[in-house]
Amino acid sequence: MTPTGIWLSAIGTLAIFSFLYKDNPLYRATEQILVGLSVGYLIVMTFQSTLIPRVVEPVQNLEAWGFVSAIWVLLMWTRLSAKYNYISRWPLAIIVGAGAGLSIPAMLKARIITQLGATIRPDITIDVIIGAVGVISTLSYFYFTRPQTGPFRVASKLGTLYLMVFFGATFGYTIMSRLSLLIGRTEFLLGSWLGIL
Amino acid sequence: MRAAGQPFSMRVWRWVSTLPLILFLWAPSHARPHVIVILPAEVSDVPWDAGTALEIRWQTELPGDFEIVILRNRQDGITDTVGRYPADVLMVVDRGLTPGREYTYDFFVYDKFGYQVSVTKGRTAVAPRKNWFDREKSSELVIVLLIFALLIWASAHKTETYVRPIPGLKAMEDAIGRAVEMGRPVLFSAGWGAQLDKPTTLAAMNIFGWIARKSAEYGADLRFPVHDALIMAAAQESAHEASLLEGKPEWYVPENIFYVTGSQFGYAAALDGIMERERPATNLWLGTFAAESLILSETGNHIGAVQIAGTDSTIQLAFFLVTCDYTLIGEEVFAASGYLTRDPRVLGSLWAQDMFKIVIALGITIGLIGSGFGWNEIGDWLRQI
Amino acid sequence: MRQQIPVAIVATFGFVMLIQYFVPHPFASAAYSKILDWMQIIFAAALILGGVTYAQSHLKKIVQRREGWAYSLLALGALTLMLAAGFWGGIGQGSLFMWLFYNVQAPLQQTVFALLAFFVASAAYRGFRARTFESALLLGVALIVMLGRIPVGEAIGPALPDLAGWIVGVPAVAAKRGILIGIGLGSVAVALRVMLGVERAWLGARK
Amino acid sequence: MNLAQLDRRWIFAIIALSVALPLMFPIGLTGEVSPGTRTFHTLIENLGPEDVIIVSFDCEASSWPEIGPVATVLLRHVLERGVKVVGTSFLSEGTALGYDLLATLEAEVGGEYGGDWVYLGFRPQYVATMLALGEDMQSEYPRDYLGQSTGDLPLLQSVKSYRQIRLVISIADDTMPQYWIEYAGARYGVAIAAGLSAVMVTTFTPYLDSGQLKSILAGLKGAAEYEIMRGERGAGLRGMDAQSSAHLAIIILVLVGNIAYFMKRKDT
Repeated sequence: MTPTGIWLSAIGTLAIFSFLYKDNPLYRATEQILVGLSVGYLIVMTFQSTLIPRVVEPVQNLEAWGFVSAIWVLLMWTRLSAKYNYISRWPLAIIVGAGAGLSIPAMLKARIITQLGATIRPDITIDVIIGAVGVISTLSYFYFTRPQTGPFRVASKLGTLYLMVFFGATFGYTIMSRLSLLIGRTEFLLGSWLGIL
Repeated sequence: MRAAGQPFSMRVWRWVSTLPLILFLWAPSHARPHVIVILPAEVSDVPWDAGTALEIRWQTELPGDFEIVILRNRQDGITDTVGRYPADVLMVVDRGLTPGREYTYDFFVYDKFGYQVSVTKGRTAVAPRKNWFDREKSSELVIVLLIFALLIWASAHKTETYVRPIPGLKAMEDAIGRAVEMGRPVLFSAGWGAQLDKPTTLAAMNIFGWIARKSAEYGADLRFPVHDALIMAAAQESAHEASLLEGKPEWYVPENIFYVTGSQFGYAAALDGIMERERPATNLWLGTFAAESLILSETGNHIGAVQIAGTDSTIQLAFFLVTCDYTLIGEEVFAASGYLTRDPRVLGSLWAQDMFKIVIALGITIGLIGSGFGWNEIGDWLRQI
Repeated sequence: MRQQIPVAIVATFGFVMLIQYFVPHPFASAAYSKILDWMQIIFAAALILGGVTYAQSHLKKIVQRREGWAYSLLALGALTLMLAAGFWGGIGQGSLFMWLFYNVQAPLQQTVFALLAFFVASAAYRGFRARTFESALLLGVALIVMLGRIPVGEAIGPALPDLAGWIVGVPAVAAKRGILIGIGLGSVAVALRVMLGVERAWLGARK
Repeated sequence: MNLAQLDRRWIFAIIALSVALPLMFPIGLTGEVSPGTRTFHTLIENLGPEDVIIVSFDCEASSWPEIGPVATVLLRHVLERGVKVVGTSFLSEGTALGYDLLATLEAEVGGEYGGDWVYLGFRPQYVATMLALGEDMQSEYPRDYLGQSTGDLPLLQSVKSYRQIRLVISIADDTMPQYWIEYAGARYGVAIAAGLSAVMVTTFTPYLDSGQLKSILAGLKGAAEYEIMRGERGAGLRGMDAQSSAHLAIIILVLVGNIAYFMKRKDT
């Protein structure tokens, strides 16, 4: 990083951290700059990585499929017109429809079948049984169309306990991850900027 | 050329080079008779595929230290090596072929010392065929069809479905009403992880449709900053429809559903700013969230907003649970639209989902009891799908 | 018509993408690749659209001199700077575009992210109260996992990291599997309802 | 001062100090190497110069302080084994960071662009691209990150799709490996491993058990462990002191909060 760069990012870093004390004009200005830059960044990257090689160049080369792609782009951009913006629902519908169709086998396999395959282990140990009880009781917590009474209540209560263990574990792990980021920023402020590390 | 005329070293070399052959003749007798025999090989189409593979089988009793080199000939005269295989492999699948094109195969057998002991030229040409169904996926197809059948049947026939109370959803209407009383906005977000081709986002948009209707009904100031213009378009359509259904077309202001940025922390920083300045009375975090979840909900907590969250992002659930008033966990997000709209078709499919849970619980129980007795069929079947 | 066309598109593309999964024929994979391609292009087009509406809304604020319009000026300035740098100067190594990204945008984003270290602490302080058995369990597990993952915990004894590892590996995984299976069922059901046009509010107002 | 309703800015100040002080006055904590880290080490040890892997930088610049140390120590090992690398990215911000890291590390081992490694760059629609990479890499990426035609890159002459890929390593701060598993893994059977932020460990442990993920290396702690195995002292080990003290600070804060809560409840 150049000295200018280090100073710029140090000022920005402090401006964002100032939000921890309270919202203030410096934070608000930095926030606007961050959002503006990031929108610009994404637009440039999208042009370079997708629109130019996949739409602009094929159209310039007069490829038939390139024109089809260009049509999708134009249909999407009808959103900007007050009169024709209903047309933008068509490309929207492609995304929704194709996404739904793609997700069914993918979800079925990765979220259900594989997880079940890993639950029903060939080797029976205490851990496998604890795991299976956890899966079944958690599922009973998600059982919606029956009042939670009787043995059902016990099962879903047990499921809640498993859920709490899971949430506690993720929270514990996450704290670590989040601290690493602060360590990175602090190293930058103390080391790269102030030079006291 | 007379042998006697050769130098001594050459004679030694001839002996040395013949030695492998001599050793070979001493090899186990069962290996020998096949040496001169033509390799009986058979080439056939691989069924249930895209028509890009042929199956090559051969029969021999040669041991594994004999090797077979297979060459593939195209009708236009081009020859490639398929590969070099131990003789006792007996079966090879040749992939990456062109559907409908004809191929013949030649087999060269080498002994354990690398000597070529037989050549078999293939005569019949075989072409791989394209197919319309992949048999390896038949289990999945059956499961998909079963799920579809039950879901569709239940949607059509289950008219009365009980749904257990889901506190977060019960509180939603009050939370919107509260914002109206306080004269402050309702803030909605489907999360930075949302994309319109994900089922969770679709579920979140269904909830948003209901929220928009209630907001239109009560006259709440509903704001939805988005990170993706497709979601913006979908949400605007939803809100527009809600305003028309409630007979309040003037309630719909497209600018209230606005694009912020696709950058995760740009989005989080902007939402934090919006919360600090506009002080929404109610925050609704429903969709797919990543690390921004806690930045949003902790700031929301700080400004004293009532917060209802719901997500399929398992990691973020813990944060929402600690910082929000109500949290919908995983599948509750998918159940929400049925719960809120009371659409019998949606509730019916909820009932079907529950039936599958029973099947799954039974499957786990039976499968594990089976495993205890060494019967692993269920687990093995699931793992090979 | 305005309603039916999108519903028909959803159903067509949905079933094509579902069915092609089971069909090995090259025709299916060609259709599949083409649709994937279109999806990417539509996503890209939407991103540009987002940028345009973003610029529009800030322009409006500036023109109408609404509250905080000076901030909108900053936002538009930053956007213009990035676009100009990217489209004129290129995005290669050493370009102004990349310089801005590395020296301004990325550190700002990292700092917003690093806010989480503070928020995690305040959320834990406020939220982790052993009010009920469930919240005590949540708190206890979180403390064990936190201690078990740092050298200090390892110094207390090997049992602590082992316990933390067991919690993450056995009961937490079980709960997570339960959640995942539920989400899987919910997703399939939502996807099917969408493909059949049962839920379609986002496809447009009935007129 | 009411401890149970402490102004959160005090908490913020405590956290800031507990991170800054150990950085200024290090004690040099190291810690043990977990079995998971060893598994990853072995996984890479089993690769050689004939193998090609995909390394995907599926992270945002924001989490680079945590994920960068993981990526650095892993990739340095990969490159020292002579493994060929195809670089991709599904979050635009990871693109340049990944390129820079790969370029720097390849320069250390004298790797040549085009022959030893290529960088395909960013695609916004990850699911579609992951699937398309299994069909034909070159038509999905007609050009690489540097704008060269991928048809001209020697490495991509033999690498066409997942079939020639031994392993995918997703360097991720979020759920992207899940999509690698669900789409690339489930559909094309390619082996997947992940360098993660610590937060994602509980998300991916089930996939590890089910074999859908070969191995994971997570967080600053994971990086530190890997550094111990390789005898390096990198960013992972440097951060361990601050990590530990801030952890302890939060634990003490939570305990104090509970004590205050129970004392107050007793009073009322």
